[in-house]
Amino acid sequence: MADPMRIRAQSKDGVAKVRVLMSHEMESGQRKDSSGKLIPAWHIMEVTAKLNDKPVFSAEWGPAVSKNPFLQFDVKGAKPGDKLTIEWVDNKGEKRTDTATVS
Amino acid sequence: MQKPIQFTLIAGAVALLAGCAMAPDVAEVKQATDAIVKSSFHDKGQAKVTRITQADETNRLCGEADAAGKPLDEATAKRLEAANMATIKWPANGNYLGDWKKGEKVAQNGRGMTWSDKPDAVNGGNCYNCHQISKQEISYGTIGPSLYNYGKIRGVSDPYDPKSAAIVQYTWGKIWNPKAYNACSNMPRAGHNGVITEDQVRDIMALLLDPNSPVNK
Amino acid sequence: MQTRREALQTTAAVATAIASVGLLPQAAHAAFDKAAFSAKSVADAVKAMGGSAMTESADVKIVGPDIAENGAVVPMAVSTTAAGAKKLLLLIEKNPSALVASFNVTADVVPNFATRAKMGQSSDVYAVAIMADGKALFAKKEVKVTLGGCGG
Amino acid sequence: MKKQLIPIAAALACLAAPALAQKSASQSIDEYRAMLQDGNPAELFEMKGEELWKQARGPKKGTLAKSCDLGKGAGVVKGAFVELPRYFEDTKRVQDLESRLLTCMSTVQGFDEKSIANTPFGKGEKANVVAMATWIASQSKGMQFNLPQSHAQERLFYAVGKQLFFQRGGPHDFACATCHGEQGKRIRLQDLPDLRGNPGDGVGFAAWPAYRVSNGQMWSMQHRLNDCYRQQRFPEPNYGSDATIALGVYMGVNAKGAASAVPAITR
Repeated sequence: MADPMRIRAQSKDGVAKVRVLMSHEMESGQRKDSSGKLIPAWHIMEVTAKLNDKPVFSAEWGPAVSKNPFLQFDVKGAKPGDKLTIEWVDNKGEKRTDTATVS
Repeated sequence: MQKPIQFTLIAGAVALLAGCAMAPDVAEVKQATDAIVKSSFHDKGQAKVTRITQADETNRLCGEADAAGKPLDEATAKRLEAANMATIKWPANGNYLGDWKKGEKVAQNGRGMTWSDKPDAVNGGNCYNCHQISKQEISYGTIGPSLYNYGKIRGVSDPYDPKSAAIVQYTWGKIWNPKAYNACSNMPRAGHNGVITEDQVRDIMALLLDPNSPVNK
Repeated sequence: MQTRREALQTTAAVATAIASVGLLPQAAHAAFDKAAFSAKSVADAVKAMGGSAMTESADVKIVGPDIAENGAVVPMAVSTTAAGAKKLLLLIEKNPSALVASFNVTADVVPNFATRAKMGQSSDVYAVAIMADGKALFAKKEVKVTLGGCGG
Repeated sequence: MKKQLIPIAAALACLAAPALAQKSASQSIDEYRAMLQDGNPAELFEMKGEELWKQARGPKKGTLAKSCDLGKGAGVVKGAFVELPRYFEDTKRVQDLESRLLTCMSTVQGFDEKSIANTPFGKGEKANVVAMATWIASQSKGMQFNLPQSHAQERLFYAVGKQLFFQRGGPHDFACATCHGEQGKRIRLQDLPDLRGNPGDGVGFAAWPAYRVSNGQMWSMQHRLNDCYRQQRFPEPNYGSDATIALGVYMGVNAKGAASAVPAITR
């Protein structure tokens, strides 16, 4: 199973700054292994966020996002104590969901 | 794995130095260092343990002098320089200069002879890692002096002119075995240690001395 | 610029490659637009994401370093102040496929997103806002990539 | 195709020539490095390391957070990193953070020390050691290095580390000191810390473990030293070897007073 995400969400004036680190290879599909065979692309395709179970954010990614991806976005109307849940899905169908409390 | 070695060190060193806040003595340190070098490394790829256990006299004495923080005495330095001078292989046909364009490639290439390099790969000269050479290359190191305008500064307008012979020969010798001129130079003995071939030395010579090389523009 | 036929082939090839190793996840990724992420050029990727002709605009911003010491990790941010933006795209002109990421703009988020991208070489990088009416507003900047020395 | 350049960037480094004006390049690179500071993926390894430290693991189901002494008492993490390597009475050895973790994993949890040492970097329990080292080090962030030199073995290891630092060998006659024995030098455009003294806060010994941007890996101090030795054309040091520990004592004692920036993010 994939390693957990590092999620930080800090609220200021009703907007939460969300910073996420994800543990993922993000293999580009451009590299070759030592025998010269192309290593297939393996990357996060979709990232979604929910604030207290309400979908608030989504993004689609290709393999050009860096390994161990970093993502930052701002959620409106988020208060300290709210639950922020992030989910990613990669092109092998693997998923990871983690929840943080807005501070 | 290392326990037995440290254990013997304790038996020796602690017995001698127990409770006293002095620096350990030279012989003790030397013995401990030798034991630790022997126990701490393994062969990997082409990088064998003998590369460090079988240091030649030049490397051994210079390393010890560096660690002690005082240069070699003059007689020892002269003796090592003479020994290194004797190893220089001069070009058989007196042909010192190759192709500066190939020389630039040798100078750019910093690869070869690490445990991750293929043993049959062409080795580089590592020159730009430490020296400025052509003006066009701004990614250069500063461990060695700038070699930009190397031939021009030394008045070499025609490297085949007998007037240039001394500087041409010195440059060859310096690339082949710099320890012949400065016993504890930081510069690798690229020719002497077989890092680069005689033809590669010729090409680097051309890069430095050919009036048409960008180095002398 | 690639032809439409080439684009279709590429897309098909990618789909086959994924399907052939049994990796195509079902249904989960209705949102992921394979054609857009396989498109070679900025213009083709924008078109595939539903954008029409591209117009440079001061209402869109791209933030990134002038020089990236290492192309494997280049910090970038895309934002817009234009009302009615649907998506914000991050693209790198000289990558094998230009589109890096597509962020959906909703009423719940500020249209300002940051991530890190891989760059194969020095290139112009683009932020593109796809508007509700299909207009594509963009900003671009050049990012140089150095590979540094031999130490490290 | 173009992107193939990325993974082999390190290998190509010596062949590549960025066509940039030098002065503005170094300023811009400083800006780039500053941009990377926020959101260092090393945090992912810290998280993992903290969990591993606090979990009951291994054949003996032992917990390091309860029973592993890093020099400040069983389970004490804060401040341990800036006083390592040091002498440990129980093993009668000078140990660095990584070799000490191996000892604890063996005695407390029943892992086989040797098989972990022989595992490649980034894999299996070796990756776990590096994650724990990252977390433990992060708990001393900003603290100043202050390695003990009260035990005779600690002083002996300093002296041996100094010999190793200046030891020349291999086909290129390189020593650590060839590149790190003078101030203000560089290889290509890469600045080289002078490790004979304190090179400054968060530089040299005070920067590892670090997340390496070039390959997306978390590198421990020993991984860093192994790669130095690789570039020196030396053979590879064993994991937890006395040679790398002695070098750690030499660099760490020299860095006295330098603030730890660990975990750092590097090129």
